[in-house]
Amino acid sequence: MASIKRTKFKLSGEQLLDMFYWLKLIRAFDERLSILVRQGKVRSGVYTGIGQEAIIVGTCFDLRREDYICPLHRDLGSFLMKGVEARQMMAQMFGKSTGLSKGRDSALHSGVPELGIFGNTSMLGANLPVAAGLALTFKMEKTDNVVVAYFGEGASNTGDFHEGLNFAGVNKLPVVFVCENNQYAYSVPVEKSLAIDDVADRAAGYGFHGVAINGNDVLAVYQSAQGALRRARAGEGPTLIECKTYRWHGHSEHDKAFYRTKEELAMWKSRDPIPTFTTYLQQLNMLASEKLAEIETRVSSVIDEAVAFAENSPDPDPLEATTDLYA
Amino acid sequence: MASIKRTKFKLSGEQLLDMFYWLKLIRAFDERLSILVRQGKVRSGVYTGIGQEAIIVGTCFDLRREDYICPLHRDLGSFLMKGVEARQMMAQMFGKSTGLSKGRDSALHSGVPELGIFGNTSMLGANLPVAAGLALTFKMEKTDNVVVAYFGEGASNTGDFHEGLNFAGVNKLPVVFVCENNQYAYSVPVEKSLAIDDVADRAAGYGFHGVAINGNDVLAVYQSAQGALRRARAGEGPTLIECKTYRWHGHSEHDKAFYRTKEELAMWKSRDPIPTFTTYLQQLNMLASEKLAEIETRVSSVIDEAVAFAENSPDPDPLEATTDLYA
Amino acid sequence: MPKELTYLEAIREALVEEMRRDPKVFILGEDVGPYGGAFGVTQGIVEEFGEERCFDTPISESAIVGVSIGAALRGYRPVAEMQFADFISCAFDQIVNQAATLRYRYGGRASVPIVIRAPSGGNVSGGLYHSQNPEAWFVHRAGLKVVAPSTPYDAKGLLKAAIRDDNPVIYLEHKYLYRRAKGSVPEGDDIVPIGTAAVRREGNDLTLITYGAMVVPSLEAADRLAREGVETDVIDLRSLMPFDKAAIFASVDKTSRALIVHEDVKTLGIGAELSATIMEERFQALDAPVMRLAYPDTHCPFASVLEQANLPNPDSIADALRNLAAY
Amino acid sequence: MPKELTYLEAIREALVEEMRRDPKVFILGEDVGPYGGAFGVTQGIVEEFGEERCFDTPISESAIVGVSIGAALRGYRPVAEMQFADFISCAFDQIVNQAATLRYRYGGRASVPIVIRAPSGGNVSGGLYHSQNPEAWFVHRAGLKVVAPSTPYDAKGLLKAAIRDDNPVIYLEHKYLYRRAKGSVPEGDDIVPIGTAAVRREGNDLTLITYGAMVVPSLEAADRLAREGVETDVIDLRSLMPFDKAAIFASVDKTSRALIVHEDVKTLGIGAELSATIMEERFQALDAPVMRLAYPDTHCPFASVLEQANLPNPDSIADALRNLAAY
Ligand SMILES: Cc1ncc(C[n+]2csc(CCOP(=O)(O)OP(=O)(O)O)c2C)c(N)n1
Ligand SMILES: Cc1ncc(C[n+]2csc(CCOP(=O)(O)OP(=O)(O)O)c2C)c(N)n1
Ligand SMILES: [Mg+2]
Ligand SMILES: [Mg+2]
Repeated sequence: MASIKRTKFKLSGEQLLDMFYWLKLIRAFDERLSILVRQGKVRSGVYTGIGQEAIIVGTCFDLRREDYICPLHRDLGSFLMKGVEARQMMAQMFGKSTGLSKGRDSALHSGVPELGIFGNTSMLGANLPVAAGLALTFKMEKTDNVVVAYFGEGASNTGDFHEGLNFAGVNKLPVVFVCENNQYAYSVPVEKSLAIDDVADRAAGYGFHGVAINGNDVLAVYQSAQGALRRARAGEGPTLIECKTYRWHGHSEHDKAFYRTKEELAMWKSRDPIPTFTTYLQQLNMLASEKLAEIETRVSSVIDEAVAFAENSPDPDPLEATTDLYA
Repeated sequence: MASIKRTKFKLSGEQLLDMFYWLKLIRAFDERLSILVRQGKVRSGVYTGIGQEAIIVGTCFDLRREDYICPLHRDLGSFLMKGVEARQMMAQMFGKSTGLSKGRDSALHSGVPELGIFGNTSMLGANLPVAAGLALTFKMEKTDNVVVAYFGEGASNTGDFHEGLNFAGVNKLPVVFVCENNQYAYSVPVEKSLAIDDVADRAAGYGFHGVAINGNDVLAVYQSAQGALRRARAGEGPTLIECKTYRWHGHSEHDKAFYRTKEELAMWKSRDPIPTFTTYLQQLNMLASEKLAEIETRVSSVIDEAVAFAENSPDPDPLEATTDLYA
Repeated sequence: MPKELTYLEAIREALVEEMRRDPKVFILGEDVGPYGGAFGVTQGIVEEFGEERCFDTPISESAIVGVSIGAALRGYRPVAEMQFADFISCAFDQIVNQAATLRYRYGGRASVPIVIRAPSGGNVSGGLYHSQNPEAWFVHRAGLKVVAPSTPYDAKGLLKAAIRDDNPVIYLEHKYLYRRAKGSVPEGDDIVPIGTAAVRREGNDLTLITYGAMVVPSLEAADRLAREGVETDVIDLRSLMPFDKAAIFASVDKTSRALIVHEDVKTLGIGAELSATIMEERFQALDAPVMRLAYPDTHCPFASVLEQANLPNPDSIADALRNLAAY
Repeated sequence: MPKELTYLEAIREALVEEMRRDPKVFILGEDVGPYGGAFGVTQGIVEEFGEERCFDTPISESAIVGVSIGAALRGYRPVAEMQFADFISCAFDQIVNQAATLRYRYGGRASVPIVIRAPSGGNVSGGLYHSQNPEAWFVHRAGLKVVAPSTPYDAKGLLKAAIRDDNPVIYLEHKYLYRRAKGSVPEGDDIVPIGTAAVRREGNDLTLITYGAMVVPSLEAADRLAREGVETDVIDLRSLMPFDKAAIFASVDKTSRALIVHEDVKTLGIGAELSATIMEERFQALDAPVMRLAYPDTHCPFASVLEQANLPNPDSIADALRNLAAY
């Protein structure tokens, strides 16, 4: 089995700048959300992925519209990269009628079939059997589309994780399982919920390949994703990619996260995926200061426009409280 | 971590003959049950363990009364070795008032706390989190008692298997997980339900040791069980022992088992654990023909007496249909 | 032209005809493939449609339903089999959260056309875990439909309706009826619309509302009362969610007296909802309280004397009708 | 001497006092340890009792309950926390099959003294998966008890009763009340016996039966009707299984008119059972149909305009009382 970690890849300058844009946009979206929570404008328990953006960017970058993603609560960025407009995601978080769920949800529980996005319930791990089901249809249709499914290291302890990955392994389904190991499940450190160092080792129990990589390195994530996607599209079955990372904020915006030390936080902040990638681009002279400024302006205008759209969107019609239950 | 498979052990002649007795008794019990089903005297879906006896004998042989077992549907022999009288087990299978469940059950869903026997529901894998809970109390009490939990390779695909083994691994609990891999889950061959050769490999995902052994060799099973029990009693945590074996009869007595070839069945019957062990004893001159005859008479008298007891036991009182619901 | 079929054969015929009609229909579950299912319902289906469209799964009820949901999101119409309805509790979260809420949380942009076939009910010496009637849990959960046929005709017509329905449907097939219920079933598309009851017997004095395996004993009891000069409407609900209010009210308006009979336990069995609804909307019409005859609030024991003590039967139903008439 | 506590503090006080009283009582769940629980209920408990008796688990609801059952079988009294009641669906099988049936299948030889604490209910912008009211599922399942306190006094007294009860008890703590409900709570052992309701307000004209977070709006509605000259008995059930028939009948015998109000959905919510039971046993006493005001048969949306449209409130309750009085 070809090494996932040593997969060869080539990215054009344009693509690299695109990656940079996504990293910045996703970071900016979450940072704005955090402010909006403090301002009381977004009233749900927001789970930001600040510090984990490289995982979403690296794994979503090469996906097709037909491919399916199965994100979890911290993966708002994957909705954006898969084609949902920032304004609509913002409206969703505001619980406005213009959001994906018409205001019924202010999180990521709503999906977009035509964009290949599955919206899970809150139940951790419950997206993984569904991911297998989506992948099963790709296999039945003999297409080379794939499913990318996300979950935290904490969710890897649920029964659905086991049943979903085993089903995918037995049927050699085109799924890439992406574990975002950010060291904590809410307040519980990984050593209290798993007796192993690498969630990736669990893949061996399902008959497919698992790798643990630096999830804060967008190029490393992209490289492994390339290998896993290629194998999935070639009908060689699932791969589990465990991305070691860290969430900068609390579990939700309401969580002060006293359970971790400032040294630990500092260590991980020093591993911020964005500066690393910025340096890379600058060393290749791809990111002149005007270019950087241009991208940053573009990002903030997208976010500003999204917030304006969400704030100006109407609340849902109370009648929608009971509609859309049965087809 | 000391090798489980190379654990040193010593058994007296008396103990070896005892092992032989148990192999014969358990075999005889199941064979009689099979006849009783055909005679219409036992009316439930009986799941015999014929061909798998070495696993129960090898793993239960050294258990204390205080140790706990968590058997599954094919493990009737473990109830006998843990101290339930054959007559009471037979009454249980007949659904008589003198059975463990007062006639409410004619399978292994009833337990005996004072003998350290847990009776699971029918739900496969559901005994494994319970096994972890029992073991947790042994750890809390700082005793060196252990729990031995049984399950088939098919049950190793349930969510409860994953959650139960992970909990045991994280808390380093004194449990020995015994997988009886008899190649089939009802009609489904192992290759259709697992993408790996050895269920034992799954232990690595929970941070403990797993071994795959010949489950038809009572001494090999005993040896591995010795090592696993020693580790558990010493506070070194769980072990998963996968015993490769085969069930001679159908999934239940009603199953004709057309899904397997007679060649396969013949191959496994040639691996019958009892003759192998008989030869061993005879080579050591421990099993003179009188001795053998004596044991066989003892076995059949126990079984005959058990059947007589069960047949002569009264049916339950209809009033018992609704009692014992709440404490 | 119609032919005599058993209830089980009628279910199989519906599956086969729907699979021929719609290539998006497929079957998954434990032992449903080459083996043809624990009860033989899917026998011959692999031979005609191949394992691609009728395949065995690992023992993973939650994944069976989760995979079905994923496939449904891509336009397929999976028919998932629970080997026994009792094991549906292992798939509970995927059903009540993932499937039942999807359309609502998606803002109406998607639906989940899955059917979950579950062999339910007792009177077969199945004991606690092979006799359950889980309907009430699902009737209570918004977003699901629940049907429970009592005749071969309805078994076929309701399964076709369920497969063509765009919502998740729990299809409860009573295992006592599999080979005992026989009747004429027309070739081809006789759809029984979900939500319509059938009046099995007409009478002006009393209304008896029931379903599933309780229909036959109810009819016998009604015949006995007819000999005593009391004529009873016997309504077979067929659909439990939605249930046929119009048919119920029409009968109650005529008779002013209603008895509900079901095999599920009394407390919060569907009889509670029917009784409360009749009172709310037809209080003026009632000359007597709506009465319930149901399984006592306990579990299903194995021994016949115990199980028969719990099951409603023609005698107990006739007595209940007499009480109602005498009120 | 009594002191003012919030509902949340009262729950904590019950836990602490019971853990001091009985060394067999321990707490397990996600983030219940050093973090003190998602809502802070277990704050300070690790400090006093150590992680041995209040520990974090992996994200494995089924194992949390299964482990509790195992510990209970060895004489412990585990108090398991579901982080939100919504996730109890992931532990469903262990609760309704493993725990609920154990004593029955064991022939009365054992019992399962576990408490499952589950923060339930809405009106906190929790959306579909942080607002659920799962009581009806468990009230329906024989072998379980279900309680739902509405005041700090009952929160403490019922939790103590639940911990000392030898049966599995589902303890529903309404998260809306955690910090909003305040009241005087005596030091020490004021047990509130499971199965007893409390009359919160007396009146001879109408009976209103409710529980949990619906008690306060019900009382307000009753006060409004009092100003209109209509006096209402307001019964707070406190226990849902068993429920206090005597208290309900005593009131209905007096008023002849009853309204049931609950936050759970209407169809097969507990109101259905209460209504059916009142009719069965008190038909002669009724001058009007027992009426129900409940959450519509749908899911809990996030946006306030939507959630408020679904929740019963003083206005809708007062209107329902007026209808009942006018009938
Ligand atoms: C089945 C289930 N149990 C509990 C929760 C509550 N919960 C939400 S997020 C979370 C922690 C998740 O940790 P992890 O899977 O590592 O993802 P992370 O939040 O770290 O990204 C918990 C316990 C849930 N959503 N679902
Ligand atoms: C959760 C659950 N699903 C399905 C079943 C039905 N069932 C009973 S035994 C069995 C096969 C079990 O195979 P395995 O675990 O390998 O044990 P074996 O019977 O081979 O000893 C099945 C599917 C069950 N009892 N529990
Ligand atoms: Mg995490
Ligand atoms: Mg097997």
